[in-house]
Amino acid sequence: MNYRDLGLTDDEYKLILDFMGREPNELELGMFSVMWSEHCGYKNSRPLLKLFPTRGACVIQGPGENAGIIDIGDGDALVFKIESHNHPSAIEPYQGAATGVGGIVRDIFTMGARPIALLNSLRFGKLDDERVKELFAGVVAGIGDYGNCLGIPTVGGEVYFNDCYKENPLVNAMCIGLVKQEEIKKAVAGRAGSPIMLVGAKTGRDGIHGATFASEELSEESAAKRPAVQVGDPFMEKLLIEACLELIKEDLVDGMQDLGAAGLVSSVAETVSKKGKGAVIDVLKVPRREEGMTPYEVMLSESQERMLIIPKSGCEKRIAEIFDRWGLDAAVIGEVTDDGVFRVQEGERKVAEVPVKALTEGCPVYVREGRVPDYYKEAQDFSPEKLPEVDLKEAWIRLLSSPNIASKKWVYAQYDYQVMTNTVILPGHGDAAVLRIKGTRKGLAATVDCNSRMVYLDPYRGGMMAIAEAALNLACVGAKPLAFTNCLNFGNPEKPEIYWQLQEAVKGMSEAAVVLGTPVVSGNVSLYNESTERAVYPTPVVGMVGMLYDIDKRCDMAFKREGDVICLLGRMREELGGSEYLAVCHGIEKGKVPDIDLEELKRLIELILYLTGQKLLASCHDVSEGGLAVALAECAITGDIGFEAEMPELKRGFMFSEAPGRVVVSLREEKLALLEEACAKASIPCQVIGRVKGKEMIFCDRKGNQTALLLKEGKKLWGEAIACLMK
Amino acid sequence: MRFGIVVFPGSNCDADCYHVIKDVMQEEACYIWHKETDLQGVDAVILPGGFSYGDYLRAGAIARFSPVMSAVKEFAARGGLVIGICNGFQILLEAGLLPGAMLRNRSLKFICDQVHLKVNRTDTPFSHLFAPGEVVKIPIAHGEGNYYCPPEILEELKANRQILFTYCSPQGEVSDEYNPNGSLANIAGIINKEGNVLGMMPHPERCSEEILGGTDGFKIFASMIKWAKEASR
Amino acid sequence: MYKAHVYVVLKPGVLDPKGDAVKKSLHVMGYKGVNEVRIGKFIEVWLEAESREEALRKVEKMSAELLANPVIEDYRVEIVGGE
Amino acid sequence: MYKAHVYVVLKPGVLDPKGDAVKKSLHVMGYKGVNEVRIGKFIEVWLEAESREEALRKVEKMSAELLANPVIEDYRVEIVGGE
Ligand SMILES: Nc1ncnc2c1ncn2[C@@H]1O[C@H](COP(=O)(O)OP(=O)(O)O)[C@@H](O)[C@H]1O
Ligand SMILES: [Mg+2]
Repeated sequence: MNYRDLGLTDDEYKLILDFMGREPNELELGMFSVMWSEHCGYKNSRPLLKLFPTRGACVIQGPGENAGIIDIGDGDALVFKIESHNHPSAIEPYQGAATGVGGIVRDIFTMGARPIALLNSLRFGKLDDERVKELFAGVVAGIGDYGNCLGIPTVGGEVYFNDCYKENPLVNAMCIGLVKQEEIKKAVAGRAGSPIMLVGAKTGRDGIHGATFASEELSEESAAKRPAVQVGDPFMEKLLIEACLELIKEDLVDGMQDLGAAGLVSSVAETVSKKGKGAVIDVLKVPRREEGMTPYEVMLSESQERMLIIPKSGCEKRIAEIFDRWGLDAAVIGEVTDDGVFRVQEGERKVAEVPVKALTEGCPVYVREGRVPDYYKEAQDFSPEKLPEVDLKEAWIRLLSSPNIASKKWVYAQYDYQVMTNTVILPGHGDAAVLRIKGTRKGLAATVDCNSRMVYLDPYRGGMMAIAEAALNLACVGAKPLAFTNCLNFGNPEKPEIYWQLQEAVKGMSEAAVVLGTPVVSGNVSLYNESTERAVYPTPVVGMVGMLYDIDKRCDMAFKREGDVICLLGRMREELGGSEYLAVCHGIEKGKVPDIDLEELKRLIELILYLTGQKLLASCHDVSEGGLAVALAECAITGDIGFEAEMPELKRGFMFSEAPGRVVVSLREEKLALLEEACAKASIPCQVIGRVKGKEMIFCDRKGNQTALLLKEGKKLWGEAIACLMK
Repeated sequence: MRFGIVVFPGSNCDADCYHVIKDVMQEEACYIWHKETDLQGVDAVILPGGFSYGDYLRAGAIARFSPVMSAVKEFAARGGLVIGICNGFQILLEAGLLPGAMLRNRSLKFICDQVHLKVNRTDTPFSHLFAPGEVVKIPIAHGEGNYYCPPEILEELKANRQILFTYCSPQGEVSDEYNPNGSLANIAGIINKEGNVLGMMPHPERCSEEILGGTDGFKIFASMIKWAKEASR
Repeated sequence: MYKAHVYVVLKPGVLDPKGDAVKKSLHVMGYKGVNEVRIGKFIEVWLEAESREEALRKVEKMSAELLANPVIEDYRVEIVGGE
Repeated sequence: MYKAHVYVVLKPGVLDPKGDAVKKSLHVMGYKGVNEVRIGKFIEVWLEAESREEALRKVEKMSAELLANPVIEDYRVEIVGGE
């Protein structure tokens, strides 16, 4: 096999020769190729990731482990991470998405945490295409079936449709776990001579070179190259979760590591490399599903539902008992050594010998040059002023039934979001999911966000916006934003325009994260999301987690009572750049992305937390896709009660602007004075814009002009749009 | 009163049921591992929801061969209270403790939602705290909840008043429009002839606390507790 | 070792939501002439047995006990290879 | 009208969690001699066609397009009755 076929460059091959001091054999070359892939080695993204803030009072574990960890008080911690499974899902949507969930869940319980919530972020082409519908249906079913079987509630997510994802759907899954701080486990093996155990599914020829594959553009060839798609076994994973958490409760292991991309190669290397150790693995001892597997296949297999266990000295027997009780086979496949060398044996025969550090830290890093793409300037110069006027009611209707805005119930109804009986703000009811933490007064909130059209038009502002929206969403349910994880889904970074997108987006995200005090604790990078036609929109998905220290102070978005006052917190703004309105009503994806005043946003978040803390609000919802018109309609539809809102003027700018940093709240009239006082103190503009009332949704101006929609009609349009398209 | 919650490999509502009994109902609860043959002297048995053995082959098909199931059968035959929720219901069907079988939802999709149920009888151990004809709101979450039985069995179920819960509108109207999964006769839950074994697809443990948005499920557990306590007096 | 095929089909009269959905999709795809589709299981079992007859007996028994649900399904067993 | 049988099986080497679970439970039930179980689909299709050959061609095509997932499954078609 030629190194170029494995995705290695001439320079990289030279580097390998230096490390080895000789020509590598085929297996050794394979080991380098998977470890030095973008997916495992982050060779294009590492320098950029350094821009992210990673420190903060709550951070227990930042990036560098299987998942990040934050302190939530009382000795508890949350463990979370998001990960992509884009390429496998493009080929086999059901299994690709299912195994994506399986992978991220393993990253969480590997750290010793009980997985308690799943979220996902999905992107597809438009729903007028049969293949896209298949992908969408398959991915949603795959995510649902896997998580449902595990009994981990899928509590939140986002779904977008845009032509740029037609060939390259994005499937990102996030998992959150809860752990007692003293039970946290890291993937470190410190003791030479300790056995290395492999437990879970038998090893087959699944997804060999998945890691390399995930780092290449999708082409005709990749379909043929793929040996076999991984099939997920959620039942096996459920057994693994229970058994592994028992090992941790009984304190039986030194290290625990999941097997993901690059299989045994990566998990063994990562486990031993941190303490400068080595390892010897005998491939004959690896339980196999198929006959005649070569050492190459065994070492690089990406069979799912497997875990590596490094037992504490003397605990092997007890470990075997626990696995046996759960019906799992554990095999000792090798041991930790002291010499920093990764040795692979096939029985007596040595088949590979590579310095561990060469695989991990040896991975080259590329600092690339970005170039501003041509489309950027063109998009900036665009002005919506010249566009023809569209009837406001007509526009409103089209927005409510746009799949990007419409209810996602078709999706989340396939997810068990209530198992574990912790979910107190259900999907579709608030800007973020809220879960109680049993036995405490606390609750956690989580959300995933990214408006990739905005990121495409202006990666810097769009990146900021992703962080800003996530944080604001958490505040809207009454949770203090604490930290985030992210998945950078981009095109081919070797293209200067794409690298520029990546660089600018990370800068924008970092800047917002610094101001808001929300560090990154984990993440994942998925590059080369391109077909021969085009790259996806740059999509840096942000998964943010926050806390409610009193779960009774939570707030959802539904209007509650006839007569309540509706206020807009933040300025009335009219920018339409990058809006769903432009896309849906004019077929245009251009314009200046509205800016964000981060300091003001920070004050707004604190203000909302104060207001929810005082229980002043009946509902709270941020203004995002579709602008005020959609935000208010969502509050009304969810609460099943109408409204009348007065605009300075009835025009599209006011109704459909997606300028960030704005929130609509409703509250009892007698509390208005308190609200206004608090807003003044925070110097956040506050404006009474209407009232909750009746069975109609009405926008009017002072002159008596109206745009109105029956609540029932709005509910039908918004509620059934996706189901109708999927019929 | 002591509840035994059976744990099969793949059960995943076991901890939820434990929480409801222990923390909400303030009664005793214990887990019973599927390999056990002794029910530890419990007063009632819960077969919880989940995906026992992954629900591979058919939902509940493999679980019914677990050693514990013989003990559960004996317990039921002696008149002990047994409630199977969701996957637990499917297991009761496969084990023949209740008649019928489950098919895939007619939408072919897993459904997680809130539905309304009509309580058809209030003279059973599971429902005597409801008002006659009461409509309750309760969550469902299943992919195979489409109840089926041959026509003669359905007649029998009706004749013996074994259909305890039927899917209905918020106002109590029983019609196809309010049938979430295609179940025969809108069946959501049935009891055995003797009335001591209940199988239901909806999840009462998910609506037994105000914070979860409803407490209609509470009444089912409360009914069982009151019934058992009165019986033992 | 023997190899058995077990065919598990829904009993006549039992609704087959999946089969119906597939039929509909086939119609949409242009296969107008499809009148009915029923989806069952095709199970392959490899097992040790003393004789073909014993293999058949065993697989019949496991089908009745586990592989098919008599309330809704019928099954048929075939020994297709072995010894 | 013709009747076709379509046998859909997982490609060799593709994990079959269902088959594995069934095998394990057969062992527990005492069928120790069972070495492997693979679970596939058995699809019956009734359709109109001009001839047996056309029926076969049509069902082959719909199998490739819809009934089997070519990424992980193989299929075989048989015309078992008809005209
Ligand atoms: N975009 C990102 N932002 C922050 N941290 C990241 C990002 N991408 C990757 N990381 C971190 O780099 C480390 C390696 O990631 P990865 O290879 O995905 O882990 P795993 O092997 O567990 O899948 C992890 O700690 C991860 O959290
Ligand atoms: Mg990992």
